[in-house]
Amino acid sequence: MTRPFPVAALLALVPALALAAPEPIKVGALLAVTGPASFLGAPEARTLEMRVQELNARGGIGGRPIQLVLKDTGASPEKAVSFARQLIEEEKVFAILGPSTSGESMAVKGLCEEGKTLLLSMAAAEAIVNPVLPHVFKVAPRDSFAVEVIFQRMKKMGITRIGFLSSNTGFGKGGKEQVEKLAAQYGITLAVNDVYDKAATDLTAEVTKLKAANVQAILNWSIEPAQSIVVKNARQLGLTVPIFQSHGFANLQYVKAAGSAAEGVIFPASRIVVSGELAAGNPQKPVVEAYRKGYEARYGEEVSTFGGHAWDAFGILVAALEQVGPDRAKVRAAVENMKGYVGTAGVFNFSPTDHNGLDIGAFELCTVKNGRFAPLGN
Amino acid sequence: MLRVRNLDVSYGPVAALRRVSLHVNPGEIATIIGANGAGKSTLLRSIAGLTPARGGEVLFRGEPVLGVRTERIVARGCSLVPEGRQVFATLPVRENLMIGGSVRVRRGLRREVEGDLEHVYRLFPRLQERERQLAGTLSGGEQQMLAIGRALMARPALVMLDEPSMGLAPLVVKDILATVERIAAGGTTVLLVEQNARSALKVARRGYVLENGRVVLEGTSEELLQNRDVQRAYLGSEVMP
Amino acid sequence: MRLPAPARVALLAAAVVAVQLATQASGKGFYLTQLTMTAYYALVVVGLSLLMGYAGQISLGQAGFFAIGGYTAAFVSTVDLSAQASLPALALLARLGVLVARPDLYGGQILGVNPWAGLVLGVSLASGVAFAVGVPVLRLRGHYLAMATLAFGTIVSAVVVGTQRLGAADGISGVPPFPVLPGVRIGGGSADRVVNYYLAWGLVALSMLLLGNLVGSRTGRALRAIHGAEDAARAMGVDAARLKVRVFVLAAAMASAAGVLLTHYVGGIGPSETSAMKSVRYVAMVAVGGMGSLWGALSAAAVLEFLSLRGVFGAHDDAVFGGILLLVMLFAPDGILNFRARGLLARLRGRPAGSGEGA
Amino acid sequence: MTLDLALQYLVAGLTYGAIYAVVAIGFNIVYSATGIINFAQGEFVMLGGMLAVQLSRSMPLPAAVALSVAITAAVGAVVEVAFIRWLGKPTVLRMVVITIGVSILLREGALFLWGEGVRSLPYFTGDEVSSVGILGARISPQVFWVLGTVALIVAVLEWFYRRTLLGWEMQACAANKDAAALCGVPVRRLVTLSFAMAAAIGALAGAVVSPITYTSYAAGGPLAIKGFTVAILGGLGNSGGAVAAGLALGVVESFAVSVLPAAYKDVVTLSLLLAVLVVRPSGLFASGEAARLKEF
Repeated sequence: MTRPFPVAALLALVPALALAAPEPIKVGALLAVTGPASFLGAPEARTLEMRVQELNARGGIGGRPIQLVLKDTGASPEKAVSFARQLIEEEKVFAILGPSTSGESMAVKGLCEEGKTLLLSMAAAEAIVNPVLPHVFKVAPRDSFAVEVIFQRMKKMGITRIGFLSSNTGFGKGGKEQVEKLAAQYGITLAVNDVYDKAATDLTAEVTKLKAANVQAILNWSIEPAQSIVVKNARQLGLTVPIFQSHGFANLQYVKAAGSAAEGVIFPASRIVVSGELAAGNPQKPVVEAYRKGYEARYGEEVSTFGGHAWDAFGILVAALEQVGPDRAKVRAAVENMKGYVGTAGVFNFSPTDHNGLDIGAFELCTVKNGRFAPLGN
Repeated sequence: MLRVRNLDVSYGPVAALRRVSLHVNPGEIATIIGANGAGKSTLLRSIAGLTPARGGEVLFRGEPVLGVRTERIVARGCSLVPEGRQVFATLPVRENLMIGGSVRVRRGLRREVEGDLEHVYRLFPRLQERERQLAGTLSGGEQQMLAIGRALMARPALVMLDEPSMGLAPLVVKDILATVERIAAGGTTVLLVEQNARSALKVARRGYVLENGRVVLEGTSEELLQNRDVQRAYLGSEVMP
Repeated sequence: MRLPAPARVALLAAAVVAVQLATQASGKGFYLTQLTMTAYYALVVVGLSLLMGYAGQISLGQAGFFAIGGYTAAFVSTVDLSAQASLPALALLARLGVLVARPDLYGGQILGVNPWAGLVLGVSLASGVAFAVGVPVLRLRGHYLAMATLAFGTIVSAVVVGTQRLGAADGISGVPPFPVLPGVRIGGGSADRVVNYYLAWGLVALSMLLLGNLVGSRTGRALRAIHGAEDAARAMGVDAARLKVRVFVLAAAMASAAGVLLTHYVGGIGPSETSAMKSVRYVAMVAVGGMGSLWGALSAAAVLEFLSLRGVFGAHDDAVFGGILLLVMLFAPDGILNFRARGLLARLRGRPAGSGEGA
Repeated sequence: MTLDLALQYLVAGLTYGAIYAVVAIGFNIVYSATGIINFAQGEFVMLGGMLAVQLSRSMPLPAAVALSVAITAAVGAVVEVAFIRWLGKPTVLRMVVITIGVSILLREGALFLWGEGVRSLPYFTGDEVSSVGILGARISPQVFWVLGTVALIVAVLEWFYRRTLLGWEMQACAANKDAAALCGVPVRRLVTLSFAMAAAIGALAGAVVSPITYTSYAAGGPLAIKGFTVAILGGLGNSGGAVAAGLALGVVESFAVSVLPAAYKDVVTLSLLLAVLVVRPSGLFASGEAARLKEF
């Protein structure tokens, strides 16, 4: 059983056959392509696949192509750990992009630190980079920013009493923690604070609870179809209060699923989802437009915030590689000191104490108008 | 009507029937007697297509039926009333009988099948009284009547009865056997398998003795009743279960 | 080839050593990581094989027991009690060795529970739950038992995902290594890799030896009698109900112990370990190895789990296990090792092959 | 709790409950004819929804739903012929494992075909926000479609099993295959038919609820567990019991949300299942002569 699997043996032959070609730079990716977090991992994997192909077509980095070693973790930490060891010790990858979820990121960050391999996580949890570990970075904006953007708006609208729902996933949990932590600071009471199952198919009973509690607004935090269900059920029940959603709503698929019920829903999003509406001078505009056009033409589906994280992680790595060449220590330092990198999630300004690099400006409040995303404005 | 030649059946490595040959003539009542475990039920199940045979030949009305599926054999006119009645306990009596006629309903003869119900009820008036009752709530004797009636609903040319007297009171057994004679008198051929050898040989014209999966004797009922071996082995111990 | 159990264990030990030497010689020491994880999963599968093959009882909730062990270990070893260290009760526990101080990832100091205490607690908890669930549930047969154990596993899963203290959907990470002996610790560090490999497979070999004895003993014969015909076994004076519960508890204890150790090895645990699909995978591996063949189950687990952990099946991991399960149950219900083409041909012709199956 | 709120919870509960009941009825149909619990039943519901969505892009809605039901029925029949028919008399253990394997393959097949995204049919009447007011409660018109479809399915099945020869034959197969064959009942064909029927009913339910609940490749599993719970609560093979148990469970779950954290909803349901399995495996509603005559 120690004999390598035939496929692995064949793969091992590939570099030997291509002896003449320049040696590729190996980049690992740990993504939850299938399983409960496939909403994150699948678009991330597609984005990476697209970018690697584009980059290699343009001649790679300094003539060396990028070889992507993608592992589907199915959102299992134990698989993430097994694959992370494989990527670090066997494949000797230059960096690891991912994992998609916070739980997996927490499970592998120690390994990457020990293996001195750069990790660019695409998950939201703040604990991934706080406290800071030298080799661990993340490109998804913090949940707390999303929460604060929402609470600021609520304060402006005079809302003090809300009903909060979240799903029992890592994403829902991350939002719940921040919402609970920050609510008091903005003078907001959580009249209802309920968690529902990610596979929930009807939330009328939960929404009824909100109605009974007479809330001034609804806030929902999830990435699953359930977020469209909340909206529909609320409108069917005749609840006309404003509905706020997390940045997980920034996926046109869900707006379509909720149909006319989605009109007027308010949510924070990275500029990617409203790229068409962005002012011509906005530095992010060319980046997000390029991503959107390339992705939508290739895969026939709308871009989402999450695929954007893969775009950013890959872009940051490539930028560092191009800047200092394929040297591990130099690349790590280059990322740590990178300033003003324009990505889909915002403008990244990393520092030795901030391995996320985004500020609250990463989010803009958006709304749904005529079935499309639009900036909310003031 | 029925001809069995050199039938071999085995369960795994254990042979249940060894080169069994017998025949049943049209219109007669034939019987197979033998001890518990002699292979009687296996023989009937094999003819009915429920237990696969290893070798040999079964001809029903001159056509081979080995390997043919049970419901097709029934459709050709060969019915088996299984050991232990096996009525459909959770269905009412009338529905049980209608299921018995399903081969004919499938041929578009629904009217006639409903008419056949009357025929069965004439044969077993008790069933008509209990028409709406669930079959599982009937007494043992009534269930046997239902099982026989159900088989007759297919209007078979040959009815095989597997131990109809099992577990029934002597008076009820007498009743059932009298009905078997009436059925034969109506033109249906009967193959009766019984442990209760004396009663069986009384109603049958010819008989076979099965021992350890082989036919060891055959003859008319009178011959068998007078045979020493039969007397010693089967008639003396008649009261035993 | 029928070898006595000790000879087989010796063969296993030889294979384990040979594999390690081979990986070292070829510079592929990294295979040992997945092989070590495989060993722990194999423990779950072997325990389940005893339950399914010998006692004839299905369990679709084995991942639940694994998770009880793993989560207990993760929970108790990651709580930091240094803030409460001055409490007299905690001081006493610290003196007894139940609490130990250790450094954390960022250079701080943590007062945590000794992993040995976590192991004892996790295995006892799982065994207790298995007993409480097993006594009533093992009276059920067939579909009812399958569904009851599936329901149990799903309850564990729902509780884990619904409980913030257990990390909800993120699970628990940062679980420290488990110092088993001076200089020997269960953990994922590269320096400990060879030791961990031998420790894990040594545990497997020991289990096989003990289970081999159990199967060959009177209890083993009684178990096989239960599988054959429960009523007949009961008539022979075998206390079927008690025996079944015991095997159920034993299988649960093995699963939970594997959960504890693997959690320390991996450094964390997540809700994916509780999923129904995990339980189904364990059943699949038992099926591939052949019900009632501990060595078959071990071989199947070793091969399949290893390939899966190396990501060979990619995004089709679940589909592969589903497909394997289906193929094995359709064409070789006695396991691949017992597969006979003749039987298959006979089945395809619509005749029962050999002795066939019981109802 | 005010009347309109109570009514709101009640209607929500009845909607979930009706869906559970339909899945349970699917289990019952196959169980009745074969004694098998088809763990892939939830996947038929998923297939019905996914196929209908796919087809509705190229044909009118009613045609799409009808065709999706027909295709799923065919899939059900194929599953029986390919994976079950030729096995003879397999052990229960083997059957459980095989149907689990089938369910995994159907799910993974759907993932391969349609990806991980969620889909739904348009509302049959009105749209996402339209609702009907009854005594202060607001109810989506699709809820009436769901309840009406479930009622229709139950009524047709009741007629089928009580009044038609085919229905009686199917029950005969369930009770005793050999005896049924001896009556000339084409046992094999009826078993295949039972799978096709169960698949068709599941598919119809899957299509009708999809505007409310959405569907995705993974939608089958959770529904199967709920459906099985209901089938057991109602007594396996007892479709009337399934409806009663389904509606009851739906309503209990719905009201449970008003007092319990919603995330523990399934724990309540499954604990109930375990308790019933242990205390009264014949189901809560099984009583009377028919139940006593069955074997457990």
